[in-house]
Amino acid sequence: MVYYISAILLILIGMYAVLTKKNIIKIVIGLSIIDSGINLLLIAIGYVKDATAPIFSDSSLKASGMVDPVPQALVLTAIVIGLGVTSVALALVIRLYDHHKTLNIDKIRKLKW
Amino acid sequence: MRKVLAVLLLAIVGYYMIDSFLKIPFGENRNTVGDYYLNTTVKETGSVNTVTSIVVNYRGFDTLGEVTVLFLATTGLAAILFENKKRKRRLQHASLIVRVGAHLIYPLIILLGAYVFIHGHLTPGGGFQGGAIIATGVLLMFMSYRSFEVSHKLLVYFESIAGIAFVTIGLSGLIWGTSFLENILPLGIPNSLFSAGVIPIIYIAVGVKVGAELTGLLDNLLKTIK
Amino acid sequence: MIISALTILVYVLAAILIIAALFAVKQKDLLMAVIGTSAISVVLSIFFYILQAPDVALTEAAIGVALSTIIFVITIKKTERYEE
Amino acid sequence: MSLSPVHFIAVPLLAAFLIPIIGRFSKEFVKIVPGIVFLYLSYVAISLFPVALNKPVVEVIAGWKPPFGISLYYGPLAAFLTSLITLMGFVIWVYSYKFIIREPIEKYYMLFMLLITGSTGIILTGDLFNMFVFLEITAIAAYSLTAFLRDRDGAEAAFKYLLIGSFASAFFLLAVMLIYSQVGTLNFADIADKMNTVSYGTKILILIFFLVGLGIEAEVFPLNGWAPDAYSQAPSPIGAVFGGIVVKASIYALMRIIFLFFNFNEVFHFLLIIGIITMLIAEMSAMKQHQIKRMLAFSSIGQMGLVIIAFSVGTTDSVQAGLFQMFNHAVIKAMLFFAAGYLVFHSGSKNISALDGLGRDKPVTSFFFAIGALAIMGLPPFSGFWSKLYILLSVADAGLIAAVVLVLTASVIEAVYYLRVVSRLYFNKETASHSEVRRTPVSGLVAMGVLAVVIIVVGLYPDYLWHMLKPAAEELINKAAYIGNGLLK
Repeated sequence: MVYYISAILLILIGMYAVLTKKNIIKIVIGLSIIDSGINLLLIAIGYVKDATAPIFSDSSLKASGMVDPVPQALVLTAIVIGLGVTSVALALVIRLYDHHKTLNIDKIRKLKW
Repeated sequence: MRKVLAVLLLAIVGYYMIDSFLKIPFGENRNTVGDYYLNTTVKETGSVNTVTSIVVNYRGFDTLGEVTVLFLATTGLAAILFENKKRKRRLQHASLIVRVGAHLIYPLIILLGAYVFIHGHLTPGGGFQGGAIIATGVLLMFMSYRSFEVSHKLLVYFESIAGIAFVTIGLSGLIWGTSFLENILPLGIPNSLFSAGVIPIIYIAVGVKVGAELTGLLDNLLKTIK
Repeated sequence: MIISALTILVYVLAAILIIAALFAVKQKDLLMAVIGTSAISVVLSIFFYILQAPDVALTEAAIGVALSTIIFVITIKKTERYEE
Repeated sequence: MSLSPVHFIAVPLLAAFLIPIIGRFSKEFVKIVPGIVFLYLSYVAISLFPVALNKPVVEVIAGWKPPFGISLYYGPLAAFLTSLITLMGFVIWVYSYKFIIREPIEKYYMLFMLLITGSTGIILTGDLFNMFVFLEITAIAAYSLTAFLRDRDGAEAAFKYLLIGSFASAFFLLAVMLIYSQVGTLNFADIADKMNTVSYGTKILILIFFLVGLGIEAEVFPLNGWAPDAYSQAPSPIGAVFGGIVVKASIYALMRIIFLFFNFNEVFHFLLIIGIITMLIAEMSAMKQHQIKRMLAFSSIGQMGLVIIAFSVGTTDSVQAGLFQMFNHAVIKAMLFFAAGYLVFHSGSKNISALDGLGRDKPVTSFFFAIGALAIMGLPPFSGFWSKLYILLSVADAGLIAAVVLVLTASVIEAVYYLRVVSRLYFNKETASHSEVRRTPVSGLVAMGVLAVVIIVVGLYPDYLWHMLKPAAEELINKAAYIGNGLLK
């Protein structure tokens, strides 16, 4: 249960940062916090009490006593996708800084939101 | 004003999220498709690591997409940061101790990375983790030696050939088997290195590709003008 | 009621997780904020390990702790370190 | 090797991986690669279309039966949309051939091929998480292409798009997670089969997450703030890519999910209201725009509102009309963006006021713009007329007279602002001197010419396309058949 709550709190904190922060690097940090929260939530959903990791390294291990492997596979993909989005976002940050010499979104903003 | 609005919005979102997710019982075995994978992975794919067999085989298409996302991120980043002139990194030389240490550790890190992706079907880890480890190894060298260069041409070749290999393995499943990405090699004995059919081959391709991509990404980022 | 050591550990880590997240959001020094996010990744990695997901823990450690922190740090180096 | 729908995804991907190697040897050949890919894809599309009409092809990936492996579902609807994307991709390639002259050209085509991979993937996949992966591929390619010119506004628009898009993908992933925790599967057909076991409250929550997640890409009000900036700041061919490919794939994803998982009345009423609001607000905003590409962007949002209205009526006729409108909008809006791209280039300004008198200076480009404008307003000899007419008829059939009136009102507004531009082109005296007297290159003219032919031919003989769309519309509505086919029963 504590996992669910901390994951949801992470997501909310990240969203708060994205919505209120003025600094664009802070906003990207917020996005990556949201991603982390979602990943934790997914893994927590797949967890089964007293089960082992889904690896048959030992022949005594039984399939019935293992955690759900699907969320783990999904999170693996999601982490990499998160990295991809973050790196493109930061490239844009560098570009924006190059043009405006500031990271403050209020000063950058010319187009209407 | 903006903060108040944001907090209000988040309170609503948070309420509904807590309301819905806390209803999902924690730590219980739900009847999901996961059970099927656990029961059949060793028999059907020859991989003892179920996560690997799902990532590479049962849901191999996702992994192709995932590799594509990284490739896309590298390409996009290079396009956004593109400059016409050649650039150099602007870092100071690290101290002697760091340089010597880095030189010693660097090959070991690369080796560790390779170990991780070659043994993806036996132990935790796989192509992505291995590739990421390799990239951190190269980064260590970037940081300690100002003049350390990775041939850009070589990176492009690694990246493209690994990507082409992945798609070709997929298409060869279509030619010699019945469907895209199908396992066309013998499964071997579980828990040994040469087992699990195409899984290790795909993971090696993924590992090489991810390593080259992340290295290229870091190189591009480090060489941007300030 | 018996509380195992693991349960206490989980609660402590959860507290660290939230504090690190708040720190990352509130801190004016961006470099420190990035260290906050990397602390989040470390705790997450331990959580994944406790939740029987070693593959994901390894990925989070390699990508979340190392690589994405590094990209953030490089970006900060190329731009500004302090939030106005 | 037998032809299979997986080629739609694998071949562009292979091309994207090959381009950097080819680029080492010949820069010119890189520009031709996408053309070869599109020719091959159109061959695949033409050969597979009759097969899909006969019986939907369910292509399993890696040989695992549907609920366990990922499968592709290539029915009439997917056949129609992939053909549309192939056509649009080909035309956009032809147009880009001379338009994109800024380095790194190689990267431009790689991103473009990956965007095609992503959007065909969205349409073909039969797996929820796989759809998420393809959505991300499409989105990241779109962010990078928006910032391709590397000017200040482009980077800003791309950053804004990325922010909103990341929110969208977070919500989409939350929805996927909730569904998995409830029904324990990710296959579309399997989820649709088991969806009745989920409680009503949870269903609504999942629906809201999906609406936020996909509505952003599909430009639904009030989540479309990114669109005008991205459309207007990206290079002109990319405006056509957004209108012709990205939005079409997203709206397909939204509609597929709603028709399969949330097939109850309240949802459709809600969608109808959202569609009407989207349409009206967008058309009114378009009136106020001074920049031509921003105006086209708002018009695009308005058209999407119209498509959503058509889908939300939910009868076979209306869905068919909605698909028809999607086709027409893709073709016409691409043509308008193409023409606008060169008009902006010739006049040297993004503003509508700078277009005065260009009709005499640049007769051919202006003529194409005029055709596009007349077609999108829905004037008779052109294709846009028929789809608008069919939508109005089907909405009236369902007894929603108020909606008919509102659609007509929106059409009038649309006519006003398009005619304003056309009249400036032809009837206003030239004010600013158009210094650059370069001609529109042949590749641009060919691209616009092809689209113009499509618009006129479909306008004169709408019945062929209309009949082809019937099985596609039935596929979207008939949930039971999808479940049966999708699980290979």
